[in-house]
Amino acid sequence: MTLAIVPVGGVVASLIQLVLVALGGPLLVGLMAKVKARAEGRVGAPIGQPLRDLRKLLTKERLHARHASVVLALAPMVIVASAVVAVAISPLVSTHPLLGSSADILVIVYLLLTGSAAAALGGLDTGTAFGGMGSSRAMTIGALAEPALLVAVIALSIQSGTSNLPRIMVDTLAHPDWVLAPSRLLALGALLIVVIAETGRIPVDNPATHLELTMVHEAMILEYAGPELAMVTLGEAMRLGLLFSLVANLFLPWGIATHATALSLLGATASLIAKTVLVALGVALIEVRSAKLRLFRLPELLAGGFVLSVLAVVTGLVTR
Amino acid sequence: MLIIAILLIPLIMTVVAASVPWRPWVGWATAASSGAFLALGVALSVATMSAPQWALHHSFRADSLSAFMVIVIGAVSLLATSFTSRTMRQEMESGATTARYARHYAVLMQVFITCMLSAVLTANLGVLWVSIEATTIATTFLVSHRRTDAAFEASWKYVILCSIGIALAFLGTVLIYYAQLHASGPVHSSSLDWTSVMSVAHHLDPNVTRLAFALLVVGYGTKVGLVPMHSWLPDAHSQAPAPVSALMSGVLLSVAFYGLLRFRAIAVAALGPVFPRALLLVVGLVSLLLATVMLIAQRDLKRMLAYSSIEHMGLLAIGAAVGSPLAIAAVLLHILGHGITKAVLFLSSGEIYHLEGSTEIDKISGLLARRPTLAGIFGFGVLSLVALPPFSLFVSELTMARAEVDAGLWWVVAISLGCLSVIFAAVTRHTRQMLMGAASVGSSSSPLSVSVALPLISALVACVALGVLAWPLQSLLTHAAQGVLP
Amino acid sequence: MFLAALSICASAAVMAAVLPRRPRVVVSAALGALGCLLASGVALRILLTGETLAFHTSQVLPVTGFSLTIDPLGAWFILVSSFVGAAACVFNVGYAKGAMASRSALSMFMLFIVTLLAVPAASSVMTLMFFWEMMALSSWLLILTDQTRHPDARSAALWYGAMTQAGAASILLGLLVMTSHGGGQSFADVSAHSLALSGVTRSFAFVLVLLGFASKAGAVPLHVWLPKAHPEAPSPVSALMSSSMVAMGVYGIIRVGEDLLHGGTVWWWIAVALLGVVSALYGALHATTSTDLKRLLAYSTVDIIGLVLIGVGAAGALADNAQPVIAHLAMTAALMLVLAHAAFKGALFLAAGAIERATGTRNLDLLGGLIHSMPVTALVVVISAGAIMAVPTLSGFSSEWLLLQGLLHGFRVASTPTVIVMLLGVIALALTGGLTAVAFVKAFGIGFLGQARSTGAATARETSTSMRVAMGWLTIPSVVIGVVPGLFVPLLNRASSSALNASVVSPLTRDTGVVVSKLGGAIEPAALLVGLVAVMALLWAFTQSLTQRRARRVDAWGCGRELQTPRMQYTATSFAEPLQRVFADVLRPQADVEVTHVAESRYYEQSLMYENRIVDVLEARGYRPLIAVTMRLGRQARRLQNGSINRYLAFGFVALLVVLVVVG
Amino acid sequence: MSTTYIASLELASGAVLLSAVMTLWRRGVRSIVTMLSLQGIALAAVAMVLALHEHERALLVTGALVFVVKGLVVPTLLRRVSRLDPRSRESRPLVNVPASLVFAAVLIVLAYVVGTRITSLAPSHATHLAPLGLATVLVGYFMLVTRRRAVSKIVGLILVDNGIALVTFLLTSGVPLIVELGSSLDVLLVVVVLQFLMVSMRHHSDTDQLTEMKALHD
Repeated sequence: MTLAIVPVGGVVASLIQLVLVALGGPLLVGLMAKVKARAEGRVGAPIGQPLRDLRKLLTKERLHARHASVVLALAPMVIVASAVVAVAISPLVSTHPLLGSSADILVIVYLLLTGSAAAALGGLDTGTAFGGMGSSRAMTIGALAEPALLVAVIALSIQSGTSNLPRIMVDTLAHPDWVLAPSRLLALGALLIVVIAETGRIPVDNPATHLELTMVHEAMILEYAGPELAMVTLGEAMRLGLLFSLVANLFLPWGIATHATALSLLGATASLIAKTVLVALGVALIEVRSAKLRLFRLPELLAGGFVLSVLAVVTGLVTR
Repeated sequence: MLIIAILLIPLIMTVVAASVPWRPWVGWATAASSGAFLALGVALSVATMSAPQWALHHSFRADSLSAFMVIVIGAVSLLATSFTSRTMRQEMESGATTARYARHYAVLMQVFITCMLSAVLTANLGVLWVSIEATTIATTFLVSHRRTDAAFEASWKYVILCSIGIALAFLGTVLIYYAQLHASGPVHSSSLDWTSVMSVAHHLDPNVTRLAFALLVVGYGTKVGLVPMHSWLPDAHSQAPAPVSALMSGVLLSVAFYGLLRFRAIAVAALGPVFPRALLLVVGLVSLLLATVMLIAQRDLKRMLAYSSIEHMGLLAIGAAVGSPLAIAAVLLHILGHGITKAVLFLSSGEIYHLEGSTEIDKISGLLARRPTLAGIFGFGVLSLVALPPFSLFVSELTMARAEVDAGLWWVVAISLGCLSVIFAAVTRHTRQMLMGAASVGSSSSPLSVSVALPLISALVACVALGVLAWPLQSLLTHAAQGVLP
Repeated sequence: MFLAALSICASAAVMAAVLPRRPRVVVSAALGALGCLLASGVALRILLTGETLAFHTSQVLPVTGFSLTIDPLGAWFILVSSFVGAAACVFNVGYAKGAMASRSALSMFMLFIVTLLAVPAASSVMTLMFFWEMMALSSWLLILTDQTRHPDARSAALWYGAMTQAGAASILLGLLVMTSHGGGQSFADVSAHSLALSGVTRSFAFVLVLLGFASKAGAVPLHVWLPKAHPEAPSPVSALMSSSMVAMGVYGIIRVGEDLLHGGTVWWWIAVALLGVVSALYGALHATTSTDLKRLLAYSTVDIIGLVLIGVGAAGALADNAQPVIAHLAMTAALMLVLAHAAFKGALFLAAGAIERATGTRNLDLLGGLIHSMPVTALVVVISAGAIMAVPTLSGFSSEWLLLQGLLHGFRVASTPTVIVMLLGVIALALTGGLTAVAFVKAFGIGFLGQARSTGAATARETSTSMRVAMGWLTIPSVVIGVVPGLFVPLLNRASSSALNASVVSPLTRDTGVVVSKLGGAIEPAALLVGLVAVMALLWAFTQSLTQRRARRVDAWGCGRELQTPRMQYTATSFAEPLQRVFADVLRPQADVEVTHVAESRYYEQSLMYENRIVDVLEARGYRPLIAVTMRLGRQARRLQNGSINRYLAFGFVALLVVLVVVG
Repeated sequence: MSTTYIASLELASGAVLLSAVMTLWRRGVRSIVTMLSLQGIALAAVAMVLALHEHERALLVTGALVFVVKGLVVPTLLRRVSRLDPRSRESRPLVNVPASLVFAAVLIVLAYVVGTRITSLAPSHATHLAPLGLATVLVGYFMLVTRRRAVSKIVGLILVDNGIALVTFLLTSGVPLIVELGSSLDVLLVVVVLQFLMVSMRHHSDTDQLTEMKALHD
């Protein structure tokens, strides 16, 4: 039974994944900022800058808005916790992470959705105009992006007939020809759009803006400060890391450890880093080459992503 | 003996009411007499379970169907006559009537009831016709009781239309008699007795019987309130005093329908089921459709109730068209349920009229806030009328529908259920207009007196009991249905 | 035993009618809750043992007789009704005031509960129709409870009454068509004879029945009454209507299609699933843009029932494609979702009632900040909204996951139409997931967070104990089904086998989580919950360890704005505005902007009025014209009876001539 | 005997129909009532002739009754009404007189067609004349439909009734006496009722509303 929970190996694999994503997520953000800066002819901040920001934020004082409730304090924890659990059970380094049997498409997508919802509630909790605006926009984008994500991943699951992510990867490893199947390529296109939307990159959102009319995510977390802001930022970075590495692994699973030996885990770690950095570079290039879309043009993009994913499923059903 | 007693009670009461000047106790006495013959009717129904009863040298005959009709007449007239004193007092207070006309009213009510009783108890189809025709004369004066222009107009239309209709029924009866005289069968009989006609029914000439039955359907259909001769009904019902409307709508229509049921049995025996079924179906469906469209934008409360009577008579005709034992049993249950319900509604609408001075639907509102008991009675009456459970009309309509589908007439059920849905929406919309809404300023909220509320509430409770419990009527209904099966 | 439960509830109705005001509420609630619990017990025993209870008497209901039979399928729905019924009874103790505490309203309420328990048990056409119509009647009258204060209730009741009657007529006709060739009208007879009917007849009957039941279940486009009627009813009634009564529609479809008609043909179920897809999307979309809290919940009911219908339709289609195991899976998902929905929607409606009692409004645009004044209600709403948003480890998630499993595995069927329906189901599931999240983030975020937007919201206080207990009771399934769905697997297996009329080896194995054996799917919500809680605890400890001080309260920054009033917050309308724009073609919002300028200059505005309405486009385009045509017909028909006696006589004369020509 | 019987039967029956058509033709109330009276007498003659031919004592009684009621009493009542209301000429019928007569002809043909189906059951001299009665019914009904005045309505009703009586006599030589008695009394009563109504209405309201009673409608 390949799906059996392998306690020791699984725990190790999950821990590796957690550490990789928790550190790697912010580093990826830094990397992408660096790439953008270079492309624009600037030097840019060091790649490790996001990590330094996080450390600095952790030492700051905790500030709560006057009308805020316990939600404001809980939301960052939910964001991080949902990301942590999602990362821990996803097949990133090993196909047998802790609770890998539950690493279902729906679990991952809805864990991410839970995080988004928590963030949106956090934005609404302070009772300011900007928080509500950010929440509203973020939820709108999420409402359109999550379905596309779900359907795109389902497109990948058709050949193996399961919605369990580790099993999809195992099956893909066994059938290398699946990788170039048209449905997979369509799904890849859809997933890239979704990932950009989910992680708030240009052209969907500009992580660097504080211009009130354009910001989405930044508006939502405007009232956060100190350790809580650190958690929100970390959570977002982890989501980004998770999505990038999942996309990489779903399309190119090679290198992932199918056995819990130290060597294979090491190799898997290295290959994961390489694959994910590739994806990040790709996304960064897209960011460089495009301008942010108007908010109300976004649905067109996301609808495009959704249609792509549906097409992927249909193609998958036709060609199986 | 029972039959004679049943006929004598209202007859004696007629004489009493005619011979003494109007006093409120006369009203109560009429109610008591209704109660008395209702009780005798129950006894009669028990007696007829074993064999039909005869009286006065075979002039009167009662089978279970007659007994059942006596119960219907008794129940509704008990309700209606228990309002006699009250209605007369109200009308005298408002100057609408005098003691003299109150006396007329009491006498005519008794004549009316006696005629109906004799219609269902007579053995002779000719006398059945005479009795039903006689009800026309009695009720004409009752309709014009208020002596307003509108009341005269209504009773004028009523008497003209009903006379012409019932004349056609007479022609039909004559033709049946003619066919009976020349029946080809082994038995010869020359009286219009139900039993003797039935004994040769299989040998009646089809051509003559067909025409006769068609004339009878149009003719008695006039009194039943079936299209195309229904037009008197809304006018007469809206102008008559509430208890009269209650009696007319509650039982007079059904008594005429009883005549149709009898003749249907003859026609089915002579012609086979197809022609009577087709004819009754057409008439019933057209009545139902007409009632539906007329109810949609109805503006008058009592006219609404009148059209609802046409609707229910249409349903009865459709049920009779099927003619299976199940259908007839349901038809009979429907007759009783409709009679009681309609009586309750007309009587409570009389109270509403007394309160509001109008029966225009748009002019009445917020009754529930002002007169909770009266509005509640009316509201539940409407619920019963639109055949919601636990009221008995629900069971009877469902059973009729079942019998109709069993007979392969699912399309008829589809049409009638469609009509009933529209009627439901229309009637509840009108009722909502009257019952709901805030109480208007300065309106009083005095409670309804017990003498009014008690009969109406117990009538509704009776409807519920009939709808939920099987034992009081089950065997009587099936037995009575056997009586009009060919 | 079940009869005892029914009679206890019925006696509650009687008590409510006779007792004086104060004890009336408490006694009827106690009896009602007791009856419901008893019924729950009976249902549970049947689900555990698989036995079937039957009862028949010919002394009740004239001419037709009265029969009750409870099989596991019925028992599941009785469980749903009785569980919510008990909560509604308890809630009503605190809630009943004014009109809702009147004799008539209370006894109708208890009667409503009786019928909800009895409908799944009825086992003959007449018995079913009796209780079905009683259910319609009692709920219909209950909507009118507060009609003096809420004029909208009258129009809502009219819509509901008309549609439910038309639906009942359709159901009745369909059932009668089924009985017409089989002899008896008991379900056993119908089931035994239905295969002898011709295919066309069976399809005709099913379509009729489907129309009626789908209308009760609130399937688009037969849903228009639902968003009107559910909000207008008193909250305990709304809770029952939205959780149990709509489930009766689902029950009817399963009972007739699978049991009485033995599964029929594939396209029936494809039609059911398509209804589900349309309902789910339409409901979810309208839920996101509703600002009336109860209307939002009502549309969300349309959404969730859509998902249930997708499951039922998928199950039927798969069973007809000779995939009994996957069919079982889909049916199980649908049934689980019914229970989950009943609990969380019941809780949310009760909470909406609590909010309405506390603030005097249910308009989200006037609420805000309630989490401070009503923490328990807020917790209930968070849990239930989380369940409805399918947050992992809550009930909605477990159910939707099962549904997705069923649909995904349905892909392996060869028949193209079925696969397309599965695909549409998956798409609907995905899209509604996102939209539902928006709707309920909005509902909780705008209603409970931020600052109060009206004095009513500012002065709100927590509700009474009985109301809190009832709401808490209804959150139990949301958590239990979510965390240990495996507990329900044996019960669901029985109900689902009974529903599909087939005893297959269930693909579901019992565990703390749910494992779909052989099909390669599993979730362990309990473990996920442990993980989530552990991480959160660690994070909490970590943040506490950074500084010893509590968080300092400061004014919100708001990009440096000095003045920040509650009026500057995003409202429910503005929150949903982006989505409303995205889906403008479907929603067709109507917006009016009225600008009044000051007299001196056109460049300065004195006042600005903005009004945004979303009417149900299906109602406006589909139903209104129909009503207009009917009304016109009614008005024109009046000319028939114009008062002329000559015309009346002519009617008869023409009839006479026709008779003579035809007959003579 | 036989030819006399046939001739007198045909003459009397024809007179019934003829007087019905005449009422359609005439406009003055007085002449219409005269026609009605003639019709009643002819009807009584039919009954008498049949009674003599078939030796039916009951029918003889009926004939006498018909003579009294329809030949004398009813016309007298109607004359009293018409004296009350001298203006009651049928001045503007819904269908004008020539067209009415043409239509009456059509109705008579229809009655004949239908009638033959009935008479074929028991062909005899008497039954062969039954279509005349049917035609009278139709003409009477036609009068009811097309004439506006109240008196005309009563006349139409009586015509229908006479027609039915004619059919009854010719087809069956009379229904059982009790029925016949009842029906005759009923007709009388109806006329009385109608008269009462007319008189009360006239007393009640000044204007002559009888022609256009359209207060009650939907």
